[in-house]
Amino acid sequence: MSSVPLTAYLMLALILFCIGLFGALTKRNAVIVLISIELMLNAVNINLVAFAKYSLNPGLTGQVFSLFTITVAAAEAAVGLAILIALYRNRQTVNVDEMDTMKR
Amino acid sequence: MLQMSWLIPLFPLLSFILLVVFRKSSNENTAWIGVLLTGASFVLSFGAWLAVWQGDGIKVEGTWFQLGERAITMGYEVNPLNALMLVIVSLVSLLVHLYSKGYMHGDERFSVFFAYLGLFSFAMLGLVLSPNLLQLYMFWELVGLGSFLLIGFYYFKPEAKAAAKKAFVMTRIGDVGLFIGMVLLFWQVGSFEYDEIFSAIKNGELSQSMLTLTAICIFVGAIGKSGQLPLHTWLPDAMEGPTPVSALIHAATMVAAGVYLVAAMYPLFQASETALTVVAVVGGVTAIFAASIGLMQKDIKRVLAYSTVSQLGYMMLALGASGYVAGIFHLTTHAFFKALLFLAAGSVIHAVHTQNIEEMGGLWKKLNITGPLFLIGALAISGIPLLSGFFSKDEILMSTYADGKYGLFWIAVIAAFMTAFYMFRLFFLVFTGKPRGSQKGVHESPSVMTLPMIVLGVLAVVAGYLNTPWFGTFLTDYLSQGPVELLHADHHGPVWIPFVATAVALLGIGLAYMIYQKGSVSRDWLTRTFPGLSHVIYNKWFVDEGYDRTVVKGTTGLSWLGVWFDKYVIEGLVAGVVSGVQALSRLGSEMQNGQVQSYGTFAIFGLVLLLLIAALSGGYFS
Amino acid sequence: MTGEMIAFFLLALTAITGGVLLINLTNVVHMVVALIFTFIAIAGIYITLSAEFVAVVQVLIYSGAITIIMLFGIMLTRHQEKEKTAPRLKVWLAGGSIALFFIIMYGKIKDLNFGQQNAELHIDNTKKIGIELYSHYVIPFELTSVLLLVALIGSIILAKRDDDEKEAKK
Amino acid sequence: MSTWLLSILIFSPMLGVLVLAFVPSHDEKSIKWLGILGTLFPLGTALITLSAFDMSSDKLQLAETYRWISYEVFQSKGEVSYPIFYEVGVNGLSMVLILLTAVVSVLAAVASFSIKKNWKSYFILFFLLEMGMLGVFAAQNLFLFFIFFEITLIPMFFLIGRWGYVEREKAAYSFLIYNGVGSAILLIAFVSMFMKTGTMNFEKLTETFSLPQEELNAVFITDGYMMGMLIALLIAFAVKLPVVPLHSWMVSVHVQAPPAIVMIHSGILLKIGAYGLITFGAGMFPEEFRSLAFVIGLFGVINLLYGAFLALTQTDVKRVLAYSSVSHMGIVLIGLAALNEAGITGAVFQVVSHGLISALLFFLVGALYERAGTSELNDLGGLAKRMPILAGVLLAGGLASLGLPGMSGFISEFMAFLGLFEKMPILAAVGTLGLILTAVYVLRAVLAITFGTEKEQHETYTDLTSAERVPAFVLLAAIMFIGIYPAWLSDMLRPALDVILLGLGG
Repeated sequence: MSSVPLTAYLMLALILFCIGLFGALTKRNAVIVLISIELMLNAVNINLVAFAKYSLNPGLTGQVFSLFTITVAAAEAAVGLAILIALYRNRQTVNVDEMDTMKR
Repeated sequence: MLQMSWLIPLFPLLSFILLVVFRKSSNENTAWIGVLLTGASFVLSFGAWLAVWQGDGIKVEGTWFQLGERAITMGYEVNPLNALMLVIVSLVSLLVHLYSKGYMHGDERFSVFFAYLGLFSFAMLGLVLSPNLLQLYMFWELVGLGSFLLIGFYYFKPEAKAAAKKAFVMTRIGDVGLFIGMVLLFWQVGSFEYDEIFSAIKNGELSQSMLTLTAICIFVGAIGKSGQLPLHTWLPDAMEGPTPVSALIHAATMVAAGVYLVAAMYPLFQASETALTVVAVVGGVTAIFAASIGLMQKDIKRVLAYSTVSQLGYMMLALGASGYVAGIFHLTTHAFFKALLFLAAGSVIHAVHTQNIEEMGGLWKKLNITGPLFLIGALAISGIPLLSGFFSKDEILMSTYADGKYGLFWIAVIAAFMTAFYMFRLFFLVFTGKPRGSQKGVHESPSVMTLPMIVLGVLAVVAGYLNTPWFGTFLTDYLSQGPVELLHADHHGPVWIPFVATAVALLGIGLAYMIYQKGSVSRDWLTRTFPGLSHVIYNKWFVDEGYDRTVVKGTTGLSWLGVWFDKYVIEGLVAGVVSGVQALSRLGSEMQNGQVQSYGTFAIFGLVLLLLIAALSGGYFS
Repeated sequence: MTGEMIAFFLLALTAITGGVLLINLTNVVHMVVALIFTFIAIAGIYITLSAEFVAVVQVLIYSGAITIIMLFGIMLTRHQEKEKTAPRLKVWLAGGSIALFFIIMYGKIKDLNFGQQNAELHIDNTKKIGIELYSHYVIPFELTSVLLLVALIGSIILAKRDDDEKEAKK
Repeated sequence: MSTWLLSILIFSPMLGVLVLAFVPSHDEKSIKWLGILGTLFPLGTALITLSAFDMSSDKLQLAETYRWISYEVFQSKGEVSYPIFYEVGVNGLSMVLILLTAVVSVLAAVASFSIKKNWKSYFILFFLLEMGMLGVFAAQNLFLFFIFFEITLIPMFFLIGRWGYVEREKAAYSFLIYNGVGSAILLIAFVSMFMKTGTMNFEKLTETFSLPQEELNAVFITDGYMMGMLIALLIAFAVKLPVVPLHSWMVSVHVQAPPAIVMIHSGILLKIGAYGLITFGAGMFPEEFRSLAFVIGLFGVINLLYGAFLALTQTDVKRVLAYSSVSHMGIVLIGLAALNEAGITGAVFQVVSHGLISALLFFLVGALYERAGTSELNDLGGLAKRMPILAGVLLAGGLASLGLPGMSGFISEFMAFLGLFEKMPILAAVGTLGLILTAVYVLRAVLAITFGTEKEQHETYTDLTSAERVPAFVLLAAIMFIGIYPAWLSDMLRPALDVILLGLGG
């Protein structure tokens, strides 16, 4: 039974991860940055699920782990957005490059 | 008497120290300190000479410091050659001290002048007494210091400042040659001692090329000190110093030190035919070269200065042509008649307050002691028979001819003609004819000045009889007691040589008479006939200008290059490093911009670099 | 070429297209919409990987919840219609680094093959996950609930308008 | 007494600090006098040390050893203890330099009379500096040497930066950065040597490095390692000496620092470089040093000529002297490169002689600046009329600098060149060009100041005061004493140098 090789999934995950990373590093809108991070997490999930199917010890662990990841991602999105809104209320902007309070 | 000869240079040193202490004293009797102490030196020197004349000699040495197993020694030695030099130096020094008492009268720094004279005499006597090359070299430099101080005595005159500097630097160039020669000899022989060097040469411990090299290096020292070509230019400029100084240092003693050096190291030169030839050629060329410049100078002291250069060339020629005795003989006679000429010139200058011969004339009657004395000197230097110059010059010509250097012989003859001509040009222009400048209040110098001149005048006449074919060759016998083996002890050249020399001298005097006294030949006859040549000669063959354009400009150019290099390349490199560090730190602080994304970017960049290194080095992953 | 392969390629293409659009679009809302495609495509990928339950969760949480939250976030904040790009240097540095990262990783994973696969994964997938979660992973599972609670409370506190601040503004 | 003598000597300047601490900082007069007294005490101690010093012995003398710090390292062969001792001692070479330090410090303290502000902190730093210098020469292990070496840097930095001329801060930073880099290299080399050999003591290190090849290889000391260490040390001390092209900091310090400090700097601090080269370079790595001799000689000649050429066209007398220092330090290298008795003796003579001569010259330039407010050659001239003594001593100092016989400069130049002519005659012959150039630039500078026509504004200048004459004459007398009777110094040095020469196999 010939099927899609593991490499193909990994490659897809890699591409998505890179896109997410690029977005997270270069986009100025904080919301988009958050979304990009979600994309990166998704790419990792693909890897986890793919390894659940193709690996030396296949099993459900990968899938379960991806479920946890999704949960954490959801929590992260919620908190991230809350922080964003709090910040927006104080500084009237969502541009990441205007948030440089770390320097001060 | 000889045991006390170490005191000879110390008297003038004492004089120097005392006079420096009393430098502020306005009492001109301080001069007597110098005169008396130099007199004491002279007495001791004369005693030493007498002792040596009877075949005595002394050499005392002690360790100066220890260099490994070798002891560097210091001491003193009296041998025939340096005993003669001692007498000449201390005598001329004594006479000049005396003369200066009158000449420097009223000078603000009267005592300082005598202090410097004392310092110079100390150095010169020390030089002569040295038993080894190192000690000689040390005094050699100190002599240069004395010369420097005295040339620059009128420190406020820019010309004197330049001349003093030039004298020191030019002789220093020669000194470096001497230094190299001396050090090379030391490593070949293992000692600076004359004796050991000579015995090493005798035993053939040195290769021929090393002999030639060291001899020429040492001769370079002599070139510098004795104003030989091509390092002669400082000597005429040195005339900026007070005239007694010119008489003492730049006529009789220090400039003769070069000749003395070659004579003292004569066995070394004898061992190398090439070196001797170099000495002879340099001497011969200098003789005619300087004489030609002397023909057209207008400054009374400069004429004499070029004459000195020329006569020193004669001495070198003699030494180079194996005429050891002839060279020393001429040194002796020249010391007296040239010192006489300078002192007489000083007396003239003292009277008319100018050095330009165009502004003199008709002084014979007003200066009725100086005039005849100057005439004696001029006759002596021209080589008129029965005066000292005749015998010594004759001897030089003889030995040159006997040595087979015919080209140099004829050069010397022509130079003799020129000598006679320019000396009498000087004499006629200064003492005869009509006064050309204002000569108010011209009077003969005081007796304190004329007395030394009279002594020298007598010596200029009689010194020649030290070594004559008629009365006896006292000097030859005397010098042959020394360490130098006289190869051709007596040069019996052709009999016609004295006649040629006399004829040439008379011809020169006659021509000078025709031009400057009778006026039967126009004065600018030469200038008109050979305009190019005379222009070149008048400007001293453009040697100074040539040096200025090449060596001086070259050195300053190099210096500017160095400054440029220092400022732009080295400082630039430093500035480059500094700005590099600054740029790096600025970059670092800009990276710290407080934006999370930037930090993330750099973190990723670093991670990727690490991964790249790991991947390329085949590290963790493979 | 099997149907599975065709499905994979179509889904992968959709996912990547969505990602690329996320980078290239300028309107923020469009970006989020583009991302929904990606999320759904990823859910499809999960199905091809015999993970039906994860696929469903993916659709529910990502395409549903997270995207909606993000849209709310966009609407609650004011921002330029057009998304300006970041300074060039940073983009190039990030892009270059990521490209290099991609190449290195590609080199490492291109030949990765463990040679076996789990054929029984799709049978009773949801049931098995449920058993696993309540047996083997029960403590992490409970911890997750705590995490969600904390996130909930934290978000509310953060997003709630501060009373003191309000007074200060007056 | 004599067991503690050397430590007392090293820390004797601290007495001055202690006393000064109780003097109100506005009491200018007593601070200055206390400053001089405070340097006289080390001088006295140094003289006592000299009398206790046995000149004929080649052993380390007056040595003191106390256990100071130690730490344990666990290695395969068990616990190894690495003790660091407080070790001081003197040999002929360091005795001479200690004496030089004590003498120049007193004279510099006298020259410090012209300091205009903050006398108290000035003298406290001054004493610290003196302590550092004494310590550097007396230290017998790397650790102590390095500590004292660093102690000299910090006071020097402040002394330049606070009391210097217009661009003093720049000069101070440039001093600190160059020397900091030098110290860093030195520290790395020292630590590495300590780790390899387990000792810091000079004698033990020398012993270790002279072991046969097989034994060295057993402790992982290869030829390459020794060469690397030597080169590191050479670079570190080349900064200090300084060697072209690392000289630019020294020129700016010479120009910007107050004259009294330049006396110390040029007179002693530069000599630490020479001392280091002799003790560490030639003393510890003789084999490697010999193979580098030509390079060292070459750098020496470059230094000599480069400094001389640059001094030729400078218009500020301080710059002339600065470049002349560069030039004269070349002679030290030339002497060292010769690797024979004459050369190394010449190098040490040059160290002492240049210390005295440059102290004298900078003292005079300081006195001149005090009166004229300038050191530009173009603004000076004809000063021999109003200041005959200053002019005379300046001329004498200049002549000493150009190597006139009868002055110390001649002996050192003569011996250094004598040494080099045996080994590398052609290089030496090129170097003798420097002797001519030295004469040219020294006379140019000195004559431009003293000779020539007097300028109007000079008419009010006064000659050296009697307080100023003391240092000038003392230095001149010392210069002439060494020049006329060098055996005094060479006898003292010979045992110490013989040890080094034995190692060099020359």
